[in-house]
Amino acid sequence: MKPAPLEYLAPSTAEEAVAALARFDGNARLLAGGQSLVPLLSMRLLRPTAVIDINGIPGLDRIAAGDGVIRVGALARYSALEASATIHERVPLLARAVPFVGDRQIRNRGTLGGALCHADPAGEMPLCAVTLGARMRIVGRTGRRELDAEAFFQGPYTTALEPTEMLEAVEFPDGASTEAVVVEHARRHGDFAVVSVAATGLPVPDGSWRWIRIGLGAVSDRARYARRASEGLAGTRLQPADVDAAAARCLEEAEPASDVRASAEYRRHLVPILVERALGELARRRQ
Amino acid sequence: MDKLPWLGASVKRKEDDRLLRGSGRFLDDVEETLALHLAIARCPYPHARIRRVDATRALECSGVEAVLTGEQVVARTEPITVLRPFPGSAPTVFHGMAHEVARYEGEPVVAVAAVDRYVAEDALELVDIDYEPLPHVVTVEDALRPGAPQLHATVPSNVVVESTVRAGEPDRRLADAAATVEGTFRINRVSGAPIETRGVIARWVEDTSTLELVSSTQTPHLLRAQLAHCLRMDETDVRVIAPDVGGAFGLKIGVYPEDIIAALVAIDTGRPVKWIEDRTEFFRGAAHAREAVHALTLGADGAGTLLVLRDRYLIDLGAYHGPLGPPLLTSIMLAGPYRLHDALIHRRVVLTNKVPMGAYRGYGQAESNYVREVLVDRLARRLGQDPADFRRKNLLRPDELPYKNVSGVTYDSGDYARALDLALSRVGYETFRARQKECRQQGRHVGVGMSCYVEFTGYPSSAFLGRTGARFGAYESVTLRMDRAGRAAISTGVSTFGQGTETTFAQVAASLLGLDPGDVAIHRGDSQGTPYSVGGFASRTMIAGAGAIEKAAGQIRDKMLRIAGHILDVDATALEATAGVVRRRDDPSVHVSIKRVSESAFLGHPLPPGEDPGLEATAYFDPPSSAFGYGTVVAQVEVDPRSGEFALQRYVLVHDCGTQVNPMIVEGQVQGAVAQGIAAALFEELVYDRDTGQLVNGTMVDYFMPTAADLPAFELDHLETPSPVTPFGIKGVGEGGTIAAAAAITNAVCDALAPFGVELDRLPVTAESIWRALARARAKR
Amino acid sequence: MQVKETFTVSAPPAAVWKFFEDIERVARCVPGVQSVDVLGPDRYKVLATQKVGFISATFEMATQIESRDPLRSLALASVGKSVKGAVGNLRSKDRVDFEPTPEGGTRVTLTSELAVGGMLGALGHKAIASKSKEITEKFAQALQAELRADETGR
Amino acid sequence: MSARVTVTVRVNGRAYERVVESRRLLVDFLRHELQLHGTHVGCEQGVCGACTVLLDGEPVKSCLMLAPQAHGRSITTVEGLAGRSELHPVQQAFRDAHALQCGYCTPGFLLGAVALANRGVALEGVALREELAGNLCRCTGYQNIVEAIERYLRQAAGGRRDG
Repeated sequence: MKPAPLEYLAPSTAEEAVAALARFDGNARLLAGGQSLVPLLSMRLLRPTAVIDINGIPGLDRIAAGDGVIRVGALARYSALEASATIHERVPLLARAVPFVGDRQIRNRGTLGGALCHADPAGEMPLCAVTLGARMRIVGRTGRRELDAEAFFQGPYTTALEPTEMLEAVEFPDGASTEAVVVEHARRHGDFAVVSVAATGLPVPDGSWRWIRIGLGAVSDRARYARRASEGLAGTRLQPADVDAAAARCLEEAEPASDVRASAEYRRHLVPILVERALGELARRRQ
Repeated sequence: MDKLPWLGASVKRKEDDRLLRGSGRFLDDVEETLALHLAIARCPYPHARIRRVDATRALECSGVEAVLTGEQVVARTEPITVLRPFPGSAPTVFHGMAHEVARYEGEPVVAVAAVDRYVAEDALELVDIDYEPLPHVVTVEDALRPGAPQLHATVPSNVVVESTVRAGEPDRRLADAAATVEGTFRINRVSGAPIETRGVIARWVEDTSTLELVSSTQTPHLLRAQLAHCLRMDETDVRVIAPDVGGAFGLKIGVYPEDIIAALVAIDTGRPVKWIEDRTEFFRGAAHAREAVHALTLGADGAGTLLVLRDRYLIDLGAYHGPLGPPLLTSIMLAGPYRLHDALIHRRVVLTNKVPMGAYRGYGQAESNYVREVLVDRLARRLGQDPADFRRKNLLRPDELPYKNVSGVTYDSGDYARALDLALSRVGYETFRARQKECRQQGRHVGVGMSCYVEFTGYPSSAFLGRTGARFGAYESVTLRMDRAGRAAISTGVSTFGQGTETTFAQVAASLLGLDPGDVAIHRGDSQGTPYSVGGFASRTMIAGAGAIEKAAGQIRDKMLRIAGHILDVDATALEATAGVVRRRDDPSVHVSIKRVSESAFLGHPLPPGEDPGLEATAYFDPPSSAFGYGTVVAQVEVDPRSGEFALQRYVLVHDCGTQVNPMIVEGQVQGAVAQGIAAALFEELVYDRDTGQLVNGTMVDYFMPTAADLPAFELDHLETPSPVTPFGIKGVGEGGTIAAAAAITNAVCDALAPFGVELDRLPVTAESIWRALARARAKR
Repeated sequence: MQVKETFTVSAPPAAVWKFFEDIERVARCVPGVQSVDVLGPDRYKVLATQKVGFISATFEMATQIESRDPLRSLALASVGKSVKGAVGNLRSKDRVDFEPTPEGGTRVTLTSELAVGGMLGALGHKAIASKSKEITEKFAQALQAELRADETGR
Repeated sequence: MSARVTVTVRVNGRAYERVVESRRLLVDFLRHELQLHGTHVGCEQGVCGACTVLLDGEPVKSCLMLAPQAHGRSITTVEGLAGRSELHPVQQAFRDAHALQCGYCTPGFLLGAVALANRGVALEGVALREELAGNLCRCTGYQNIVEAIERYLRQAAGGRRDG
């Protein structure tokens, strides 16, 4: 199928982009990487009046460190994240998650901001954002605001963005010495996760762990930070009992649905298995 | 001298150069000036009454030139014929477009022709169609329930045909059997899913009042015959051209509704009309395949001799007979490569509100192999025998061939047990059991599974097909013509869709004419200028095509020798054609080039007295018998019994397709078929929602075709037993690789999980299905 | 997919039935309904917008009352396609059953069978299931509110 | 701001300028505006990779871009690989390894492989298979494609070292 008629705009600043959104009164869509948007246009599941291409906005793809955060522009492509030493060293979870996304071509075009705004409950980028407690920097008609990742995702493919707002950048805490793991079960390579688990934490010389955070993907209507499970692991040495308890708590936080990839029951079955796998891998990483 | 120098040579493919450069010519690469592009409104419901169609607003759109409705199509055309119906089938009237009632989601209802596909799709949104959804049924079990929605007035029970094959005394054998096992198996609905979808361009040629159809098809001549019938035209007034075809796999056989639609719009508008299937249409319009439910029973005596097979199965036909019809080979090949005299096979072909079923590589054979080989393993386990030993004992021996199986077809040749032993030795089966035990002690669950197959390739004869109600013959044909430069050209109605026919046909002709394959051009896939042809399917092209080439080339070669004899003043019987020359067999220094001989033939002089000019022959070859390929797959897996996740660690296939014309191409065919076998076994399934009757995963995003990263490297080996019943001993090879995959992997998983007593009985095999089977097995204990 | 919702109101079946005779008013209790036009006896044109995630669609539907069993049940059938937003088709069969309660009130059972056709239905399969549950729940709540308003107003 | 836009683009080293509807997919632009039919359409859903082209040297799926997005960019399609007579080394490797059958998916794989060579990545085995996961092939079972690309990448790396 082919897209319905649309107008094409290529603003050169975020402000222009936001103004254009307002002008079309909610009937325009921002085009970042386009890897989810364009097929939806082609299938005519979206028929916007206009598409606002933000790829020409300078600096929107910048990756920069400072003030205890790593700030990643919304237009940073997966391939840029893959290639970035800053990301590998200081947001290692993102680096580990990116290879699970789509395929080479998708990663060459797809963007961090696009994936976050698409808010796929099985997406790796929302998973990383909630797991790391990222801050979303949003620009609107009247100025800028910030939101926690957890508040940003509001449901399946639904975010807190107003129709005239745009995600400008994402700030991840500078996790220079943390370890990170992503494990997934998928039906085929690069496919949407049936269940995904992200885990990150700081190994302390005394053998314990600090700041362990676990995230769950594809088991809820949005990416989930497993708060209770994570908080329960304060100071853990990741002994089996702690791991089991965390896995059990993660299961409590999962409310999966059935779809063509897997049933809800099987997703529930996988949650503790993958959490154990992720924490086991995390424990191995300190060696 | 080697008599057939190019037979058995891995000649690089003639097709490759253009395809590698991107200068192949696929359907959508054919650009016509002033073409109209079709977009088709398809019924969004599984079953609906079409109360009203109003295309007024669509016709008013700028750029829209024509609209075609089901009412017009039904009035102006005949229903689609069925090439190979199940004998005794009730008819299901299937037109190019639905009128009054649509019976599957995706059935064409209205077509809009516009200057461009984008505009046509815009206009489609303005077509008003008033649907009244009707009750639907999307499983065979539901279709058989009393009071089930009825699809066709001609088929009150939703069963288009029910029939039984009986051999020997199955009931008595079942009563006598020391051990019997039963299983109910569900085979998934899948798609051949070529990367190029279907497509068609129709042109009305005013001067000659003829229709030209360019179509991405495997069977130009059969498509022409079916299309002419639908359009109430003479076959000779229709020309069908197949360009390069981007994969077909059985799905592109015969006429489809869109061929008819495009033709009608072309006739109405006088302009070329193009329709390119998009992928969302593809999953709702191109043939689906394989879906069936089998209730199979096997019985053996206490020593492990297979005694009897009983199968009751249901084929899910979808809403109509498609252009080809449901698979007949399922029952014909149920007995497989085993010695078996007693069988009862009861089959029903059932209607559901789904896309009509068609062929997919391994048509019917993949289905019967899966159910039989999985149950053979269970039977061996029941008897406490090793599955390899059990098979070896029951496999037909070379000295028992030819052997007529319980369904009446005759296996020609081969050494079935040798293929099994070779495959087993590749995975070190002798020591595997010990390793398996060690692994289990370490908590690792590895397993090996095997699956033996025998494969029906080609058709036995046109007479055989006639007896079973087919509307086509078993033959193939070529016109072979030399030119003045001494090169040859073959005209064949077979189209090219990846199987390497251009190369292998050239190899056969070159071998017989004393030429280099590079000197043999292939003109293919055009019904005009090629003799009547059947087409490329059923692993038949090479067998039947080689026979036709042999006959035509024989005639030409004899004439070349006579002309050369005249030129050289040597008796023709003393000459041979080889390496570009005709020469004395006993004195190669006496020779004349084939170029010179050809020149004489086309100049008309010098020629022997009474000899006609020209070097051209047309030949038809009707194979007297089918050839049966065979082989064994051995798969090795490791399974995580907690999650059900598994890894396919090794995949070994040993096969025999008789004489190999081009071993490189044979290997490629087998690898590709293996990948499709594994795809259907582990990944793919077209899922319908029972409540809404809709296909829930009709996109490439949700239909899980495996990527390179999802498949292991395959380990292939082959035997080469020339068939005694075909030209050059060739057996077909296109399909074999698909046949044994599902059973081998299923058996490997069950073997790995034998301590849990796991039995798998549905496809695809997924981590979740294994987890569920584990849960069932645990509950049983 | 089928969705079922049951609730009880204190008004007797006769009063509830009377309310349901006014289809336009009933239709306005369905979330997303923008307009209801009378096409003929028991035939209506309904315009409604629904949003699931980033996809929204406005459907134009022909709704017909299929059967009436006074004081006991009412059955409606709707078929339509989207006129704005995502391309798609929609059909629903809705049934309302009324049962007197021992306390003199009415137990109302809504049964909705919804199918969305085309790519929208296929892609949004799961989301639509939860959406239709949500719509039915909200419809039930709105009906209760209207019926109770009638009661208190009387 | 318009439903039609001017697209100026370099394809295989040659400059083109066309006015097109802004909704036109890049793959349709290449195939039907520029008549470069070597780039194929397999799904328009961003899965099969048959429409892969190089955008400023990196493989992308041209069914996932609107034509105006290519404005000012440089694109390589399969037509840009070989000279008039000689095949490009990756094409030769495919021919030698029998890495194509129907040939429909082939251009996408070729361009992906060329991009790998340009990046100087000599992948093999599983890692290479994962790198190729954005291209579906239905004919070959991938084995010969993997072999052909392994061979080509080794050769390309060797060539660089020697050069």
